[in-house]
Amino acid sequence: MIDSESTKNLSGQAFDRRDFLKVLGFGGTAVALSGCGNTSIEDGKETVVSYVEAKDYVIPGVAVYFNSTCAQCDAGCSITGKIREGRVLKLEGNPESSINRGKLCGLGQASVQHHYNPDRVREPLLRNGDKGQAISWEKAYELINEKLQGAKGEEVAFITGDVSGHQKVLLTNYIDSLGSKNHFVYEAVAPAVVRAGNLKSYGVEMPRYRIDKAKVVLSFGADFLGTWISPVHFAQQYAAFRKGVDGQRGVLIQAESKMTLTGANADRWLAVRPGTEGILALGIINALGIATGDVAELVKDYDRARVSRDTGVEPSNIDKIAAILRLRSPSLILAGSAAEGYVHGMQNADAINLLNHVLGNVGKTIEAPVSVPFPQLTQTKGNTASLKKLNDDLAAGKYKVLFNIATNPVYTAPASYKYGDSMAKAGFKVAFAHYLDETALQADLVLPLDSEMEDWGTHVPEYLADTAQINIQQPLMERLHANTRGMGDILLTLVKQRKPEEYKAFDDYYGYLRYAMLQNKAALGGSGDDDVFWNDTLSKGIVKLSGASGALSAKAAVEGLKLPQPEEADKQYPLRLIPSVTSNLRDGRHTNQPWIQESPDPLTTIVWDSWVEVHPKKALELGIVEGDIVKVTSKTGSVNVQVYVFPGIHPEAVSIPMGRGHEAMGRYAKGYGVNPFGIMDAVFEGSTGELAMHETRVNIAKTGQRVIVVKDEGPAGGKQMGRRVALSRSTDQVDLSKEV
Amino acid sequence: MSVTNLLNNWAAVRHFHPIDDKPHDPYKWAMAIDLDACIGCNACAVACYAENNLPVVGREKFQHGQAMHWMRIERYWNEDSREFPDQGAEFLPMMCQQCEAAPCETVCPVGATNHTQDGLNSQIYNRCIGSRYCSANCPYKVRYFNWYDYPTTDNVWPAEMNYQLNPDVTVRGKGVMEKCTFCVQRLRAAEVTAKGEGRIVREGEVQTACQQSCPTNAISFGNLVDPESRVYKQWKAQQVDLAKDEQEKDKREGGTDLRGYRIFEDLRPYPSVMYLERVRESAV
Amino acid sequence: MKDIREDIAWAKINQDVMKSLENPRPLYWVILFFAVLTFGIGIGCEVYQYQMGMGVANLDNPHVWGLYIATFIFWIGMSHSGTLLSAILHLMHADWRKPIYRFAEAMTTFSLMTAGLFVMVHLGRLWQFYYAVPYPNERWVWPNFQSPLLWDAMAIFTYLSSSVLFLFVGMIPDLAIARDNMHSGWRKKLYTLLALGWEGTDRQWRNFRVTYLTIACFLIPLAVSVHSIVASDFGMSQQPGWHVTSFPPYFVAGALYSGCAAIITLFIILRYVFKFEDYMTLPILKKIVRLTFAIAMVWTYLNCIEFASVWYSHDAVSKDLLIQKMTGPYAPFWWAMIFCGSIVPLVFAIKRFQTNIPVLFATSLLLNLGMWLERWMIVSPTFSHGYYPWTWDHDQWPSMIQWGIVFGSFGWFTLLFMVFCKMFPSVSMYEVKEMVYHRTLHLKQNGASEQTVEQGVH
Amino acid sequence: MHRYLRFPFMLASFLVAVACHAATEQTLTTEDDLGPQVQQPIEFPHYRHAGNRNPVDPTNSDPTKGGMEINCQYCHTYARRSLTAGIPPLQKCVGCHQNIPTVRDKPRIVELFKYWDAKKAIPWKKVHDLPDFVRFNHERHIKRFIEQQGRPVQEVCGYCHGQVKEMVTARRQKPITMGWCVSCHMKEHVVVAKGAIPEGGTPIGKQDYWYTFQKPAETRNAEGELTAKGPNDCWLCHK
Repeated sequence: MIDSESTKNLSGQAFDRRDFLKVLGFGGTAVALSGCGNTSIEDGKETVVSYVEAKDYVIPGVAVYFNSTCAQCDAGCSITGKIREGRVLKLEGNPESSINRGKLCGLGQASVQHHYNPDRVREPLLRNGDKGQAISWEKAYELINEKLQGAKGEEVAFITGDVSGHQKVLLTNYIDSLGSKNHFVYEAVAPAVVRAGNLKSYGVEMPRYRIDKAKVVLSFGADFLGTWISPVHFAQQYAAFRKGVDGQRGVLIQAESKMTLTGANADRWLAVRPGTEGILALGIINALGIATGDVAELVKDYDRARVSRDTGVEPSNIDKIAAILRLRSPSLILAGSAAEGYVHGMQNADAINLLNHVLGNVGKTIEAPVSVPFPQLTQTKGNTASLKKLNDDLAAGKYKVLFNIATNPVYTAPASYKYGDSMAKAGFKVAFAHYLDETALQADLVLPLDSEMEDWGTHVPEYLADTAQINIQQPLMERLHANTRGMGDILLTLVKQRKPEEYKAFDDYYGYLRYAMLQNKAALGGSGDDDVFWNDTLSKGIVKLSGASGALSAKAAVEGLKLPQPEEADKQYPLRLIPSVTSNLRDGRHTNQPWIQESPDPLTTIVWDSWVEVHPKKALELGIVEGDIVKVTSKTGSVNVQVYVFPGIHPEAVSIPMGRGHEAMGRYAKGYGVNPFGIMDAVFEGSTGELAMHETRVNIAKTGQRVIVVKDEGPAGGKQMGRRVALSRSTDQVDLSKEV
Repeated sequence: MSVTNLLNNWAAVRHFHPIDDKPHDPYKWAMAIDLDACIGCNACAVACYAENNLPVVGREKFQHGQAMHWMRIERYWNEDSREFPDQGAEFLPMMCQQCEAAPCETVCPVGATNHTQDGLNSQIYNRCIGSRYCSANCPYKVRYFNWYDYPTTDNVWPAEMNYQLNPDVTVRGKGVMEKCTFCVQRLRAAEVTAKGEGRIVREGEVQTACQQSCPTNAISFGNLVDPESRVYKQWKAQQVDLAKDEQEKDKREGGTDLRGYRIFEDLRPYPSVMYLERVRESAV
Repeated sequence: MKDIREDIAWAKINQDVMKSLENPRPLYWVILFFAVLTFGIGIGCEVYQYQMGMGVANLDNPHVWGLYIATFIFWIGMSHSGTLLSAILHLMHADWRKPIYRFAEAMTTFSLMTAGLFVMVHLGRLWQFYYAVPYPNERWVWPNFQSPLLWDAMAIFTYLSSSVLFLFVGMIPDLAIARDNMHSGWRKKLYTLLALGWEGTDRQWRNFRVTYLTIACFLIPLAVSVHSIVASDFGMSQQPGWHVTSFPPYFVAGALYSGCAAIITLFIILRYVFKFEDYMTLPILKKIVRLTFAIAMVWTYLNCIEFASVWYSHDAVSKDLLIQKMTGPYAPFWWAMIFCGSIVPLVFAIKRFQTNIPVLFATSLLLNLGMWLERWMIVSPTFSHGYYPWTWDHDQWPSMIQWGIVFGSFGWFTLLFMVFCKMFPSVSMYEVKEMVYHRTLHLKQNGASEQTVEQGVH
Repeated sequence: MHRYLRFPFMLASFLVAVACHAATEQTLTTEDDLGPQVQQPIEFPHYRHAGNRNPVDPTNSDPTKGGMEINCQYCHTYARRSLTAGIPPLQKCVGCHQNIPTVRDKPRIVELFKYWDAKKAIPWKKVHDLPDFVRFNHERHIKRFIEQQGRPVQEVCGYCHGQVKEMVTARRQKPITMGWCVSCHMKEHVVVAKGAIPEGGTPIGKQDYWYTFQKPAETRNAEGELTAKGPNDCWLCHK
């Protein structure tokens, strides 16, 4: 039971909210902090905290489970929170959801650490010189209202990440009520080129990929097991794919310049010269020899010798791939973000998608998406082009008021944008934030948000698996800090400032949400009593909808497909920088969660720091070894970072992971590693205007310092030294049909 | 306190040695990990941190090899000296193998680690005096010692972060050894519930945290005595016998086309975790 | 040459030895000061480690044992030579042991006490050490009698208590002398108490001889078993480099070796500090040196046996470890061990050096260093390069805390030893008198020259 | 006796005595091994609620003459459903007491309603406070002894908690040390199968099984009754 000391810590909060959410302290069996401390029976030393009133289902020592939605990334996995005595202990996947089917990735598991994070902003802060001064919410709202009075609609801008659900509705209404049209949806790591490419090739932005139906998957830099679109879902498909359609194990071939987690799981990993993925795709079409018409015309120049010369892939491998693709059908060709981070990214995507058309996969392993019957709730899709536009506008001094909602562009904008300076030109900057991150530090007003475990909400993920669904987000415990607010509640208050009449029926966002959902009860598949429907919805955590499937265009988009020849290496900056997205850190918004920091990078096993991956051949050439601190210089800037000699990267490329190198944010993030955005050149993809992240060229110079790389791997460096530890064998030596 | 108690204590130590005539009854918890399904994503490792109150030791201590990850994902490279690792990497989730004849058990001076009747290798924190002999004798090096008093160390569980601690699992102070428990708190809860209902724990009723989070279902866990369980079926299909130090299938001429194996089987710890070899396509 | 001058009067023996209880050379105080200083540092380190946790020793997860265990074995080993000199040579009637066995026996006792400290220092939760003690308790649990560590604890405790008893019993006649010669004061009272009413009657001498002999006989197998059990801490485990059948004899040989080396060191120091030139003579030193040389060769031989058995065992992991010891990060220490343990003792083969005090002093220190390194090289490389390649550790260099406690243990030992030598007669008076007595008896009976006497004696 | 032999003789006698003492099974349930009297925020009179009714006049509820024989589980309702017994919510006290106007002005009840009006939980002190690393499972013991064996509630609870029905505020009467727990777990208990749930279990495969280390064949006592020991597994309570 809780000791009196801990009660004191908790007593700052009133214990009067809904029963199950109430923090009972460490009731039930003790959280034996220093479980070896109290070793004798000590009657009367500890205080038992009991309930005043308790619901029947609340039993001390027995966990209650509530369903909600994970907000760590945009995949929209449903979660089940384990709650004991009013505290969230652990998140598990919600089996109801067809996206994650009861599973949850490490990042999702770590979101409890976001919720309990000691570095969360706890009070509304108003800039007072260099310091933040705690103010009341009333004052904050007043201040916003006041500042908005002095600004015209077009002088107000909003920057948000992906938004969906009823929060999006409220946000849109608020922006409309201000007469502003400046809503910038920004995601630093977003599959924007993928969407554009898909739209061109298949007629839809986000089809459903059926890895589980494919017999061969050829992926051009799509890290679908780690970071790409909906990794937990794809990992499950991958498991089925490996088990195989009618007993034949699926074959995964990955072509990319830097090995991703997916690449590490491939049967054949091909190191492709950066930017030549499209050429390889056309080369494979050529080798397949089944294309006709204008496609055949297009690929006729891409013979094996030329493709091999351009891409660095051996001709025999091209033949093998063509052979297996011809033999085993259906297959699935994926064009991932890594293939598209170039000026000619769209061309690469087109060439790769063309392969799907040639192989006849469209309609078989690429299926039409299900659509959600409520277009107003669907996700607004973030991209990087929006930040460029916002930055230009800010630099031109167009905005008097800037709302920054839970994004961190000061950290994720390429250094050449000088986003911080641009932002300073906005008259009044409001940041809605969880942490005092780089962007919040530059704001004039910082408003602390609830964590996703304290807040209500609805989400509609962009990638929907089997059926359309709306994910419910509900509080799993009472608000940890008295003065944080949910984004929905804030928006409701703000929109009430503008349209008091329309929204006066709603006391809070919960009321609004419940009303809005019940309004559409029939469309949401509900019937009968409102309360029954609502409780049922909450207990399931998702609403499944019967959304119609769209249609795919069967015709390949060949027009205008022209791939540039790979460039000669730059003399001054001979190497390509690949800022890699890792499954733990992504764009760095979760860096302050210690499990994430301490969870080793799957491929290098490095923790708590950044590194630059260099191929052993290149390392030998440059005379550098693991642990050397090198200066990585681009046209834009330079960083000093430790070297990890890594075989899974093309010798002409080096790679620095994103997500570390924070200058603010909190104790677990600040000062660990470097930020590759800081040296990224501002080069853009030709047709979408997206930031071409792989176009930065760098050189490497030794600084003479050397450190011990902090990693889980021992000095044997991933070798088994003849011990039989991790074994593998090839398919001809194994009979998988006997397996259970 | 009696001499009979002493003798009982003594005799019970190797009570459940697999080559003994006492079968595991009614439970023998065991695992099977399919390396072909494992993608090395680390979800299991994080789930383990969440479930078992593992401390985050921070950069400095990690550098000194004092990390406390009960579940570690190892990444091995093919050792032929090709330019690129063109067959990918090999991931191996490694945790306590819950050996039947565990080298750690016999050497502990105070009997803080011993075998349970359901085939687990138990670690009793409050009995441990920290001689670390168990870790010294563990061939897998999966035992983790509390080098510092993590509950009182800065930024391990600062205020509020400690709300997340699982009340069913003791938070370990300095100087005790710890290791993967197969989520014994979940097993015991399920066993007790089943006992109250006069039945045994059903397949799927209890999951370890790592198994639960694994997106590819690479980890299966269950009762090896129960013919209904997936683990039983897998071990059976792979012809891996818990009580053997060399499997019949491996003695066969020309090898086997089954891929089940146990690590360091020949050292005779009789581990309870069977791995299934990773498979690579021969056509490419 | 004679072991000891035989014209020394019995009274002079009493006088000389009693003088060592009063006024040693100033070096004594210097040594004592440094001993207290190092011990203090060690205590400081231990307190810090106790507060913070074992992590401050910079041990890590595969590498859970470090210098503490190595130094523990070193001190256990050191204790063996005392038993060798006092018990084994006693049974073999080697008279030359008589002037020096007392301090050797004291060395046994104190090094065991030091070793015992390391058992404590090493424990993660030393405040719970009593869990390892088999006694009826309210928890109804016993320690694990299968654990070599428990055998270890019991063996050391038995050996320590027996050694203390042996030291004490052998000292009774001398304590009586001290009692009779000491000016009044607390020390006189102490000696009176400890002398147990010794009057030197025939009956007392007879009982004394029988008791002493009995304990000596008991102690010899005990000494051998203690280090065999320490060896089984390693031999009974399953790790490469440890799981070696020849470990018990190897450890015992190493123990005698390091003990003899330590005796040479302490011999030279005591001889100077307490002005024992007449008793701790060069001929005796020569005999110890020759004995040490013989043991060194036995140790070298056993070392070679170990390498050979690893090499021909077809155990790839152990072989790998051996190669790693020779070439890996531990190579400098490993080769230093071979140099100090097998090459340096060759100096002893040169007759000229067998009585050269500065050379012997330096050499004995090197031998001790070698033997300490040997223990380290047994403990550490197995952790750094064991079965499981993933966990081979990067960076296991003992921290200052670990070094501090190791050095502190030397301070603690020196402190105990030096205090003992000043408190109690460190040369056995009654036995030296026997030596002199035998010889004078000869002289009287034969009336012969020195030359013939010596021939007669030998 | 020779004076030199006196000490060894005494030592030997002592050791023999210790060994004999250790060799006999001891019940550690001495009645006088009471814990400290713990000061509670409200002096809850257990004897009033759980004590036996006045045998002479069962309807007489005079506090000095007996209690109301309320089942322990009426208030301590969590014990049969959870590891922890828990403390009943304040609601439970008030639920009855708001309908008992006769005692409404008694100081303890006034105090109780003060907490209720303030919606504040009563800071009860823990009496049977095991070390933090011990997890005693109430549910399992209640299932076995009350539900399966049909023993009286007060006997079962009282085995560890003592005669609470005679106490005002609870006070520890049993040592509840580990040896005390183990002494019971090592006994051969006769297995009684009562109620709907059999104590044994269902066979898996073709193998009969029993709860404990022993096979059923080995666990018959002299009278031929089935007996079983409690589990002897450290990980049941320490994990």
